[in-house]
Amino acid sequence: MSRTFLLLLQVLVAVVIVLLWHVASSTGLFGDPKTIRFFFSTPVDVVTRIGTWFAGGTIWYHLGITLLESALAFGLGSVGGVVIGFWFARRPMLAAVFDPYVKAANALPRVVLAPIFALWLGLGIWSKVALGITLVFFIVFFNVYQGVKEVSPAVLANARMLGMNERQLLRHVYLPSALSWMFSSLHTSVGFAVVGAVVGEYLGSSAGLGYLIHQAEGVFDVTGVFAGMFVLMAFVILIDWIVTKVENRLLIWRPRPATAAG
Amino acid sequence: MSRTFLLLLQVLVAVVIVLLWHVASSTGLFGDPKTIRFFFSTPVDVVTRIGTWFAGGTIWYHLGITLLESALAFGLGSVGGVVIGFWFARRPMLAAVFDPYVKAANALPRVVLAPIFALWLGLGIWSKVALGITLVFFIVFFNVYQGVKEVSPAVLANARMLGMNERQLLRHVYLPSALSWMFSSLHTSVGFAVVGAVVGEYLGSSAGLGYLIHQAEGVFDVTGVFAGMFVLMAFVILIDWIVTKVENRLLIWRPRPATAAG
Amino acid sequence: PVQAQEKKDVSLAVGGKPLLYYLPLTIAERKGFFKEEGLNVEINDLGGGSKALQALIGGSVDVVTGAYEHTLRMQQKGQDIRAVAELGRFPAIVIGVRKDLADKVKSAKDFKGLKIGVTAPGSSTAMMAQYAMVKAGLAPSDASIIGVGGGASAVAAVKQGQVDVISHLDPVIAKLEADKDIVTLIDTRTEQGTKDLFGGSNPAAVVYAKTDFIEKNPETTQRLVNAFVKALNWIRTASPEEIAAAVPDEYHLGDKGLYVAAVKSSKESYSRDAIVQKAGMESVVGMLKTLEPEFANAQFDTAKTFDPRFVEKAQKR
Amino acid sequence: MVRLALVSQDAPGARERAVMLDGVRITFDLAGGGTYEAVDTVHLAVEEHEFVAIVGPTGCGKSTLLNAAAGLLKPSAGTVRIFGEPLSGLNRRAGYLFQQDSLMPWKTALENVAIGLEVAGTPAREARDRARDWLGRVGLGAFCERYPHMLSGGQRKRVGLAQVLIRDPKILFMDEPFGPLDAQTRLIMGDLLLSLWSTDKKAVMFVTHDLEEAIALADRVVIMSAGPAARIIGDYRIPLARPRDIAEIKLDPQFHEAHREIWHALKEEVLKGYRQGDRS
Amino acid sequence: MVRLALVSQDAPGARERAVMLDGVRITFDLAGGGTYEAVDTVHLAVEEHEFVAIVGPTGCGKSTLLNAAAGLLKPSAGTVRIFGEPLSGLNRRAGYLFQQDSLMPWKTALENVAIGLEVAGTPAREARDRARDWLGRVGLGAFCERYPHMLSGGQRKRVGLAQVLIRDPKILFMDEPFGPLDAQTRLIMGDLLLSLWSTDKKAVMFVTHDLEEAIALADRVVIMSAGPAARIIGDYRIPLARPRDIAEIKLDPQFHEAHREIWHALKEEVLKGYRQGDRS
Ligand SMILES: Nc1ncnc2c1ncn2[C@@H]1O[C@H](COP(=O)(O)OP(=O)(O)OP(=O)(O)O)[C@@H](O)[C@H]1O
Ligand SMILES: Nc1ncnc2c1ncn2[C@@H]1O[C@H](COP(=O)(O)OP(=O)(O)OP(=O)(O)O)[C@@H](O)[C@H]1O
Ligand SMILES: [Mg+2]
Ligand SMILES: [Mg+2]
Repeated sequence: MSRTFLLLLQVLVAVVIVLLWHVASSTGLFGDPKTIRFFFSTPVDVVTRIGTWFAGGTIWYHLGITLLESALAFGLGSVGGVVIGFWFARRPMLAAVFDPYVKAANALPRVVLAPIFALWLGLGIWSKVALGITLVFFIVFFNVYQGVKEVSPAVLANARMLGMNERQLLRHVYLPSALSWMFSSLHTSVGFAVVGAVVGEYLGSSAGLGYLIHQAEGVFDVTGVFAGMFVLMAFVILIDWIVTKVENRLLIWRPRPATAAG
Repeated sequence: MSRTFLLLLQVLVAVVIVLLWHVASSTGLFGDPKTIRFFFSTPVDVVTRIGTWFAGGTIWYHLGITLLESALAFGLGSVGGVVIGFWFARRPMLAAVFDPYVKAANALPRVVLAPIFALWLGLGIWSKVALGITLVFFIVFFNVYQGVKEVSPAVLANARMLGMNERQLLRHVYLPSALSWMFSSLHTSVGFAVVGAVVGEYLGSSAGLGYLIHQAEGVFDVTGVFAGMFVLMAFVILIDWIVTKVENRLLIWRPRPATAAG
Repeated sequence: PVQAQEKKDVSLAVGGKPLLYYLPLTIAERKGFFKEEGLNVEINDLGGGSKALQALIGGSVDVVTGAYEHTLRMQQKGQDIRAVAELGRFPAIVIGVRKDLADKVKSAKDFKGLKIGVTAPGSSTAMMAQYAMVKAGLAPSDASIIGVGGGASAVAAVKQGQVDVISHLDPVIAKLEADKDIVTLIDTRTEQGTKDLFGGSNPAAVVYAKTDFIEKNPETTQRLVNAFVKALNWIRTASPEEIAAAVPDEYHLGDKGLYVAAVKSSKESYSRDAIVQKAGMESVVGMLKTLEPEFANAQFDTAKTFDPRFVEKAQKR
Repeated sequence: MVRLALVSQDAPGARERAVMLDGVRITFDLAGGGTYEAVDTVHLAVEEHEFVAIVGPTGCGKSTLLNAAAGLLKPSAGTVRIFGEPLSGLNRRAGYLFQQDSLMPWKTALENVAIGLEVAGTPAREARDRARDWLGRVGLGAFCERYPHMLSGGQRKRVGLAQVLIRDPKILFMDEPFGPLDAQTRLIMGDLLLSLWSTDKKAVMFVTHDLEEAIALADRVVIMSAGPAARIIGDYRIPLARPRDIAEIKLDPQFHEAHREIWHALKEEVLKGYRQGDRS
Repeated sequence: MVRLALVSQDAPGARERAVMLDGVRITFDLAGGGTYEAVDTVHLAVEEHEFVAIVGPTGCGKSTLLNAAAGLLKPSAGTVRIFGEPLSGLNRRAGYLFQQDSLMPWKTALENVAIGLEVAGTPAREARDRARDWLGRVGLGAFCERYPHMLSGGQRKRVGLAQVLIRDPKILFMDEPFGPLDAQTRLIMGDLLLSLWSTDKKAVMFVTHDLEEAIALADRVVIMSAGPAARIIGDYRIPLARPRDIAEIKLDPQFHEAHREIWHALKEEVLKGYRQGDRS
């Protein structure tokens, strides 16, 4: 399947969704259009709003803040998840002792944590970053932990017999072997990093996309809410695309579905 | 390491944490104890509150609601994630087309979605279940999707040569092979299911632990907030323990770290 | 003698800035009153009033625009917090009943067994609904209190019949009234409605800060209060249309007419002189004592909840 | 012994061809760009009820050829015909014993063997009974409940053998099936294979490094040249009588003659391949 | 040829023992509960600069024994001594070529070979140069940049061989190292191994199914009985002179005599093992 064709299909899906939305918000086909507009706005309004934002230029500032927060949350959270994941996987005793606490921590509603982060880290970007980290960390952690345990016993035994010490095993065996697990979790956590940042902003801040959305929500400005969400999504797709590029580069050694050259 | 010794260590960790908390909230060692109490309450108060709750018996009702919501979110979300994950993994075309949309959907801040779910599903348990599903689904989905792609090419080729059709491959090859990926994601998503339910309750409901926590928060009753969180955690540890049991049962075929019998 | 200004940058927290409840803040910001006073105010919008208070206690912000009731609650928790200016003299909360139940439910007496939608459990909307029930001879637990959130979800809850009664603020009320979805039973946006329920005024939004902060930064506090007093004065004299023009377009609820109508009905609730009246304080204390068992026998020192010096000085200019 | 002309099977009236590789070329894309031509224009026909052994230096393309015939690998050029029909997709009439471990690690030996019958619709109970019987035939009656990681290399291979044979396919591809087995077990397995093959018309393509084994078992021995661009450079018909006792057949002078001739041809190729591996 | 008394190496004044398995027993826990006694009380000593081949029926416990000697598996009873010291943890002085594929799939052939030097501190450039040289010696000079999945079975095995040999360990464990290689390549690899072994004092434990190979290469051939509870049932010193030309040695009458004797002993065992597999 060629790239253009694929792109075409992708665009088609978007067109269908927008069309449905448009029909729902302008005709009576799916219920009272006024009510639908009240809750979902209309595609034209949303696009116009996004246009105004970008034309006005203020959106860049908010986008920049959110981007920074998400990037920090993603970076710190995933590095933390990877490091602790490896550490736990290599220290079964430690893992066994802390296991229930990690699981419990993962179950804390992040919304409740927001005031505590604000207390410790202030209302600046760091409390949002912390919120993002609490989401990203666990996703990456559990996957890395499992990924390390999935290393092929034969490869591991061989590597040990080749004289690798714990650090070298990590670098040459565990890490590459767990990479696909890591990347799988990174795809999930890109989204969650942004969610964390936005929720943090939503719960208390003076800038960022979450702030914009919160402002809009309080005054029934659904157009603003949806415009904010679309900007957000576009921006996550972008980050995820970068992650995918890196992934393909690092996992070049994998067998692709077997076919010979044409 | 014996089970008792492990349990002892685990309890020790809890004791250390509680002790630190107690010292922080009753002496000036870590800053103004009044402020610390305002944000963290004290261990004694929290335990007393939990005691009162269970003695009074009303907590069971709230716990039951939250349990039901979490279980539904976990069940439906993970089944959905598994099914769609498999479906996408086996239909690369479909996956390629919808890929950006799935990623984008994963980036939607769930807090913003809450009103929409409330609109569609009312304020009963289902809007909370939906919120939980939006968290659980993506975590499971991405892992299953990756897990299916990680099937050993040799085993897959062999299974195909043995005459398996697509459905049989799924049952006998993809599913068992992706099981450890699935379970890894389930450990993460147990927590997230509960978070989804609680956040949903927090944003609008008349019962459940999230409701209790929110109510406590509204009147600055930190003791109530922490008591709620601890009950929540205890309860997640319980569900996770069940998941682990099931996992160990299903993954009995795995090589354990090589040692002969003593 | 003009004192030296201790602090130029002030960070302020508010729980839901676009709400009409906090209109004086938006006016002070948009009309440049903070700037005129030489202040650089960073406004942090938080998820709710209680979060704003937590931010203050935690030291993340210097001042808060929030409910007067907070100062009383904090007194019980040993946190010294004082109001320095009153922004709203009436709670501006409206209790309405769904249209199709209007002929059966005529007053708070009839709430027994109904579902009452409030912004959040434990919030002031919830407390007022319960207070109304207690005054009507019911117990606070006779109706079930359902948190429906602040925005569109509250509207949805009423439209879909998931709650029978709603205790809420503008703009949710304005929207529901405009769509003729509810019939108003108690309206504390007006003097009459507030008097009927509380027997007098009942301070709502105030500007408060830690006493520490006030003591250490009297001049900064003064300037802040000056700005708010200016804003209140401006609101008193402006027409609803002028107010609508002064706030950002996004605040217009997607429909300027609706916003103007909402401003019109709320206008009376904004403070006249920015002073919290003694009777109003007692009224809030009464409500707390009625609704919260743990406060039933508590001692409140209302004199320590409001510091009138700054307003008095501001009025003199 | 008859040295066959390459692709000599074009004569009309020949038995129906089970497998026909017609001008098959296989080129791999390399990860860093560039390609590697593994197999160059191979013509090879295997008739129904013919046992063809393929020998050749390591890395010449034997497994690749089997993969192409099994439909696991699309040739870059040429066609694969199975019973006369061009193959597209998987070769559903073949059983394939792979060179590398490919048992399902989550199934016990018994389940691994039974699965081929189960997916074809045999009731589970019957499939298990027959699988147990088959495991007995490959000498693993006591290892039914073992998961693959609890078996030795040779035991895994034999489970794989049972897994393939139990399905009774019309065409058998076997890639070094007896590699990790000791000489004695090899003989037993070879006997088993031959007896199955002879009671039923089966076409077999059998890759091995053991020339004696190839000659003892096969009707024809095909020799491949060293890669890259490996070709078939020899195709020998083995005139030994059937049924054969493969333990005793090595004493037959015809066996020795065949061995000597093929060995000579092969040796040259191997040395060539070895030197070639050194060039870039 | 000398048939050795079992554990005859207890004589004083013997060369230092590189590996000493002293009453080693190995029992596995089975998944469904129960245990399986794989190896029963084995005494085996390998001296410095001694080349010991181990043959035995499939599944008898050869790999298990090597795993124990390598420290990968803790014996249930008995001790393993390496140069006189009891082994605890990994045997750091040994190189081990595993029976199954165990290259790191994320490293190219070159990286796989170089890694053993790199982890020991050799500068990366030098390690790669030497690895390239080694890949040439095993006939894979042109395959340096290939990832393991792009190599044939025999090529992977040879990469594994280079990977182990490049580190120049004092003790070598090799589990069917030449299994997937053709006869000619086997000879070349055998020569390579012998020349390395003879220039340097190395103790070798070499598992193979090819008795000729075992006799051609080894100083001693050890025969194991069929499992369960496999034991060493034969220990033969091979009196052939060194250096040996392994391609020609098969013509030596002494070779034939050794072969016949050991073959006879082995055959019995295999048949026994085969029948045993059938019992539960
Ligand atoms: N995926 C691949 N990409 C590139 N080259 C490959 C790939 N698979 C195999 N090759 C090359 O094709 C050639 C033939 O490989 P094949 O596995 O068919 O050899 P073989 O004859 O089975 O060897 P052996 O006896 O060692 O198993 C080898 O040189 C190998 O390196
Ligand atoms: N993890 C395990 N659990 C239970 N039994 C095992 C395990 N590993 C090996 N065995 C059993 O121990 C015996 C010896 O296995 P081992 O792999 O040492 O055989 P081997 O002599 O190397 O055979 P082969 O020549 O086939 O490789 C076999 O019967 C095998 O089934
Ligand atoms: Mg091969
Ligand atoms: Mg073995």
